[in-house]
Amino acid sequence: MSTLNAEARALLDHSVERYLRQHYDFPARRRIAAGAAGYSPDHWQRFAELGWLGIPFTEADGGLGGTPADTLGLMRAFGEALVVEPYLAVVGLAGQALARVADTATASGLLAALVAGQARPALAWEEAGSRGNPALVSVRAHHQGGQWRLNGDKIGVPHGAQATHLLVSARHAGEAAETHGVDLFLLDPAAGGVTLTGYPTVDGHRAANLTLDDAPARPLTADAQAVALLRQVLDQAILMATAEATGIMQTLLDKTLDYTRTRHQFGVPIASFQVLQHRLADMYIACTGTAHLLEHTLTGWRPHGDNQTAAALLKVRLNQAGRYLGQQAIQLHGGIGMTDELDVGHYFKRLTALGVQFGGDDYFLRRIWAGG
Amino acid sequence: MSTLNAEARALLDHSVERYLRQHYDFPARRRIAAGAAGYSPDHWQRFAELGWLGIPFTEADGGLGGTPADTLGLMRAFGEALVVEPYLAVVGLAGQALARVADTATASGLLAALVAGQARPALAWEEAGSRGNPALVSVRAHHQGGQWRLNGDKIGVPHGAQATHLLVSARHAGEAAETHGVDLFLLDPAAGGVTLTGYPTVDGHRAANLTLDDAPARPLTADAQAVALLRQVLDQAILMATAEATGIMQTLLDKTLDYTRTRHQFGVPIASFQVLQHRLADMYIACTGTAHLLEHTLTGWRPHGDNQTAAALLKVRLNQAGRYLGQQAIQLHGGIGMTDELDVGHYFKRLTALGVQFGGDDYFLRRIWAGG
Amino acid sequence: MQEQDDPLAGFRAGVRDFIERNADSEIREAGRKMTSFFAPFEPVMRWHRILHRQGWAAPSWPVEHGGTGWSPAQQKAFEEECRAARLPRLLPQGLSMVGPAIMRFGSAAQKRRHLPGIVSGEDFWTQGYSEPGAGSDLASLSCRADRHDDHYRINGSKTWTTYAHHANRMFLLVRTDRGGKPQQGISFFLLDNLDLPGLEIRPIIGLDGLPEQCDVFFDDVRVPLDACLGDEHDGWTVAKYLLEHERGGSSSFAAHFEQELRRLRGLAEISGDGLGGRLADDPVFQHRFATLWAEVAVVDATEAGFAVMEKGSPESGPVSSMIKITAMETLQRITELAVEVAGTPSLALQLQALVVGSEVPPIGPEQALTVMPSYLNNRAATIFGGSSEIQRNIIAKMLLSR
Amino acid sequence: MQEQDDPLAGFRAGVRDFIERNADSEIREAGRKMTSFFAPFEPVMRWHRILHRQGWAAPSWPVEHGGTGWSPAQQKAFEEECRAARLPRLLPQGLSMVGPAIMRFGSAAQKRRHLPGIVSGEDFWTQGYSEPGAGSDLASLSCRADRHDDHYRINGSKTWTTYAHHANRMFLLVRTDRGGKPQQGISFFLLDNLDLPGLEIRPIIGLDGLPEQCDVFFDDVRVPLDACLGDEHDGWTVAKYLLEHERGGSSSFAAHFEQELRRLRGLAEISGDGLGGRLADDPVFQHRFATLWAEVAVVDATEAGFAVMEKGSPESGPVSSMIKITAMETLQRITELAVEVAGTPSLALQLQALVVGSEVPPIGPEQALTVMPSYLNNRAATIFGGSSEIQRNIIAKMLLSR
Repeated sequence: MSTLNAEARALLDHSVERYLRQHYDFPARRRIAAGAAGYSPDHWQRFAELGWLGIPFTEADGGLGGTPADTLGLMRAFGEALVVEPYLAVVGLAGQALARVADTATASGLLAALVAGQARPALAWEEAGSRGNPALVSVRAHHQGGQWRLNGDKIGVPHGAQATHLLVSARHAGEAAETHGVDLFLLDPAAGGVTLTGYPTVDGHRAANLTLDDAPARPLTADAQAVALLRQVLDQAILMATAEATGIMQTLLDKTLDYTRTRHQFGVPIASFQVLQHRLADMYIACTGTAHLLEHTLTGWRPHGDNQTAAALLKVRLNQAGRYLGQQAIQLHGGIGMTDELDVGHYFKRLTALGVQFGGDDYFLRRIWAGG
Repeated sequence: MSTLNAEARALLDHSVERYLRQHYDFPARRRIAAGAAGYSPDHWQRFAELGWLGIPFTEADGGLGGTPADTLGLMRAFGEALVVEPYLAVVGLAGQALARVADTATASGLLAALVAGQARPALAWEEAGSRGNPALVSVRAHHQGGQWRLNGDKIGVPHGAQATHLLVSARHAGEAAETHGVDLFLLDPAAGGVTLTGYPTVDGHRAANLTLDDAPARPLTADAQAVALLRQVLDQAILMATAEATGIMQTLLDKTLDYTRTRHQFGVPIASFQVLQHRLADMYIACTGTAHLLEHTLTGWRPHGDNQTAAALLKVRLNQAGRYLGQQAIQLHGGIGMTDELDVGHYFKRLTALGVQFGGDDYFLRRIWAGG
Repeated sequence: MQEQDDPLAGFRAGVRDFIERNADSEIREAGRKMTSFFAPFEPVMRWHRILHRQGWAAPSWPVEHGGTGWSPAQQKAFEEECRAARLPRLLPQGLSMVGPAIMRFGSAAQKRRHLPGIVSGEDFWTQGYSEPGAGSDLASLSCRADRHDDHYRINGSKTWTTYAHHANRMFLLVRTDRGGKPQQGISFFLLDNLDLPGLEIRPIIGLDGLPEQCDVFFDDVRVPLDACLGDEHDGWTVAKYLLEHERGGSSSFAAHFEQELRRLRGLAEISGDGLGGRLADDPVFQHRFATLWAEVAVVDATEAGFAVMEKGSPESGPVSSMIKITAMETLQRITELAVEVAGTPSLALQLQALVVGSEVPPIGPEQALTVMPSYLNNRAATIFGGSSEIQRNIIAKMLLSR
Repeated sequence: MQEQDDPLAGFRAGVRDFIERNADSEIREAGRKMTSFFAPFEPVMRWHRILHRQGWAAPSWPVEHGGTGWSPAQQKAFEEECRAARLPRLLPQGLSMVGPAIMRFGSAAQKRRHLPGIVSGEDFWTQGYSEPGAGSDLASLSCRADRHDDHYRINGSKTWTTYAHHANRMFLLVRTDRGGKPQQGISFFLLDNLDLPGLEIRPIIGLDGLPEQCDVFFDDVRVPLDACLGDEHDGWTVAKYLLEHERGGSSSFAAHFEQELRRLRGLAEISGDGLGGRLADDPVFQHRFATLWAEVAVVDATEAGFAVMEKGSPESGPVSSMIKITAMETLQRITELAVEVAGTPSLALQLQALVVGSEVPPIGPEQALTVMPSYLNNRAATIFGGSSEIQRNIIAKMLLSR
């Protein structure tokens, strides 16, 4: 599925791992997350220089000519190091949306800036009650005096308050939850009628709620079929998120193994208790099964087509295995696992957030039934 | 809730336990279940003589003047001994229905015969796809030339092929699943148009499917409200079934404890493995929680009123705890638990059948939601 | 579990009226903003003192120590009304934990010195059981008190001391004798002052970002000899009594969970289902909700069974462990479902908006504000107070020793 | 998991055509009436022999021993077509278990003597590993073979020998040396005749009422020296190879479970929901079904990962255990949901109707006939072949030894 050759990818993955090992330990991560921007502009610039921001974009757009599948090694490493830079938000969501819009001239310019680390667009697709369904759009677009204007609310825009550009889905025909009648618009965050309420999220990332009051906007698509486009984008993002999750899961498993081997109770390492051994085995199963599912999914993955059922299977697994891994990692660490000081809780919270993002089990199980 | 005094009930429970200890060991039970009738007429006659068949009926009907709640000690003991005699079918279902019908003259005579051990009526309420809902009635009753006649099919009539009388719910107004329009009818199993297909069930009991082809019938109710009556009856039966289930669960727990203490593997009793210890603890929790729920339910139980939510809570618990207890009892017994020879599998199968009877989790969870 | 024709209607009306007139908006806000078993400190202690002025702070206590003399039914009705009004639960450390232990084991002087402040809400007690490195293995505790003529000196540390940074008193287990079995040689201490030389309290930030627990360090801290409750070296007896009393108290997990489930249902009623409908109308949500409701019914029944059980009987120990396991696991499932119901709004970290009296509005619906902190905080429910693993060990030990 | 543009369309058409012309109604009925991993004996062996006449009985075997020479894709396509036609799976004891072990460890004579009958379906082999009292602890086995000049004498017993009452051959583990470690001193024996003095076979009736397993008793049973496969005392090596080969074979749990889930979906389509509608339209059923479908997808992916994994690598052991655990637990959940879907009709005990060729009609819908026997029979899935507990021990051991 990858369009990068194996050698190029291995080089890339290696550079990611080395960079993070050198520059991204947990104290550093904590400082970045606590900062005003919620990410490190310096790191971001390095990501750009190292080519990482361009992996899944065409060479014409300044990219490396790969696909989202080529980012999975990076995403996994980002999971291991708990990177808070908005790669998934900017490259995975907004970038993938741009790579698919009709207005290729605008998109191409913006993508080049993105790849260079100069633009950080954010994708605002979610509304209250969306639960993973990008068709549930009640933000309205109307065309007046040669200008499109948007009204309504979006929630949970990843990295929205720090974005240089906003991509917003809005409806100009049909009713909420209808597939037809939605297009994607480009907005200037600084324009009148745009109110962003930014906030940190439990996983150390940032998000924003967006209120649009006759905000001026430029259409990027024109066929009222942006829902299909967004589905593709979200499914690619789920692929990337699952890779990040596998990195987190493996790390939690490893940390829990280490802890149970060294922590003593009743005079013995707690790893000598069979109940905990079986819990570790089940954590291994949850982790390894997710990794195998991700790997196997790639064999049938379509970088530019429909992956509805495959993505749903991934997301359900991410949610369920993620919950189990995270909860058991805390449980086996006991009291110390409940503290902000230990990194384990932060891995747990990132897994939790990935489980909530893009929609919960119920939405995706419904999709599996429909596609099964 | 009981209308028998505590002393009378204690005496009764004691007599049940003594009788079963003396006359109802597992080999005896196996012989009875394998016999043509599927129950022992001798035992049944003794049950009558000992007054057991009359517990939940008025003294006017020849009973002891108790309620179904007074049968719980007996039912629990029946669970422990895995009794196959159709007490729940005859006393719990058909008898409780008779005790509630409008035609008290007919009912009273029939109840007196039931209490004496001479009549063994069966209640035919279930149809394909009922799932616990007695309103789902598509058997049709029509009145023609001074005679009611019934057409259609019932399934799973407990002890139906051995019954002396059939009580059948049939619809003469409204559509299937409507509450209104159903009455209860009395049929002679030997009458023309009545076809009973009897079969053994996996739990060593008997049941029958019933096909009615213009079968002559006598109405026992007349207000088209038999669905409400049947709901009450089924809820009482669930109460009794839960008591039987607690007897089974406790027995399975005890047998599993004994087995794990004596069975050696890797040179030690398998009860010394912490994983199995925790499994035993969870079996204890499943069993004990069910017993407490049953006990607590009695404080608000209405012998002649509505117990919809309370019965639903019991049934959901019976199903879930029963599955867990049964499955783990087999698992912890290992290979030997898989054999027909060991009694454990038979306890497991009775629990399984009680879980299916009267409806599964989904139906009752829906009811809990509606009543919660 | 439902209110029917109630002979206590008049009593209830009186309670409701009192609540109506006395529970101010911040106290009510504290009830709505509870994200753990422990209510926000300032408002709940204020509510405690308001109740005390009415004589209602300790309904289950003997009248001589400040109880109300109410019947069990009245006590239950009172609790139900407080719960229905969604008031914060009074903190249990004094009223349900150390208070009853002092009544049972305290000298006359200890009773006089400690009980009034517990009832009045003037004092707040923190519990010092756990130690870094000891976790579920209490017998291995190493914080020690060495006896010198007229005082003890305490050295060591305690952790997971709830609200110690707000507390002015502390009860704790210390090792007073290092010979014999590990369970022996432990004493139960009462400290009536935490502002002592050598005593340091450091809050621990939890998963939810909030400081609820603390570390407490002792460096040659002098305490008088009468700090010891019950016999010296026999602190286990006190600790065990305290534990059983706490479990057997009138406070009910099930009633609390029902309330939580009603909140969850309310949240589902204002939440979308992803298709333009309400989540509360989604059969799958209803199924999951009802499954939890059924679990709560079992907790409720087990608590009722335990309430009438003779304490210290062979049965009561495992049932007490069973309640701990099932209640805490049910609670965790409730908070887990709540995260799924709340969805994206649950991800916002809102430490400011959670503060009682804060002017910062919540991100998303107010009903979703506490969802994630509750989920995170309650991961501890199966760890603290004897982990689920320890509780299952206890049950298995009893089963296999029969 | 889905068929797309298939370059093997022609190959598949040929297979379908062959099945169409050769699988008679009883063979097809045997496929529909499967309630365990092991198909009804007579019809499945007849189908085996029919396939053999076509040269298709052992597609994955080397051509020299009777394989087809098909590519892996062709083998997979062949399996898929057989599954789609719901034909009974060929019994694995010869083809996937002892056969490959003989190929690997057998002498030329052993290969000549045993392999042809396995491929042709003339012989049926039963496996003798477990012993009464040994269970999951194979190292403690005590059935022994004592060497006398030109023969061994076997004494002891084996249990859970599948279809031994139908078998004419048996492979078994026996203790040939009682010194040293318990795992050592075990040999792997091939018996080419079960009609021997001192050898008795007794069927065991299972939970489902059917005789699938047997006890086998040995009382001074004489077997020749060349019964031993591989080195004497080194039977573990053979047994371990056999196990890994079996797991790594082309037979897929996931594909089987998908088929089972499709059957279940079919059953839900003809089942009522208790309100007059179809259960298949009930969102709660759909949710539960999709949950299982998602689990099967993970089993499928893990099997695919295992297939390309180097056997004997540090990874392959735990993944093999993981497949056993997750596949068997998924299977059990599928059969459990099936019981709920089938409801009351699943309770009828229908030993007669289950017999292939029986004229007794099923009670209730035909699709519900196998539901309860499958549920009951598959309780063994987490017990036999290394219980789930043993598999988790294996995984934990690997994790903690890293």
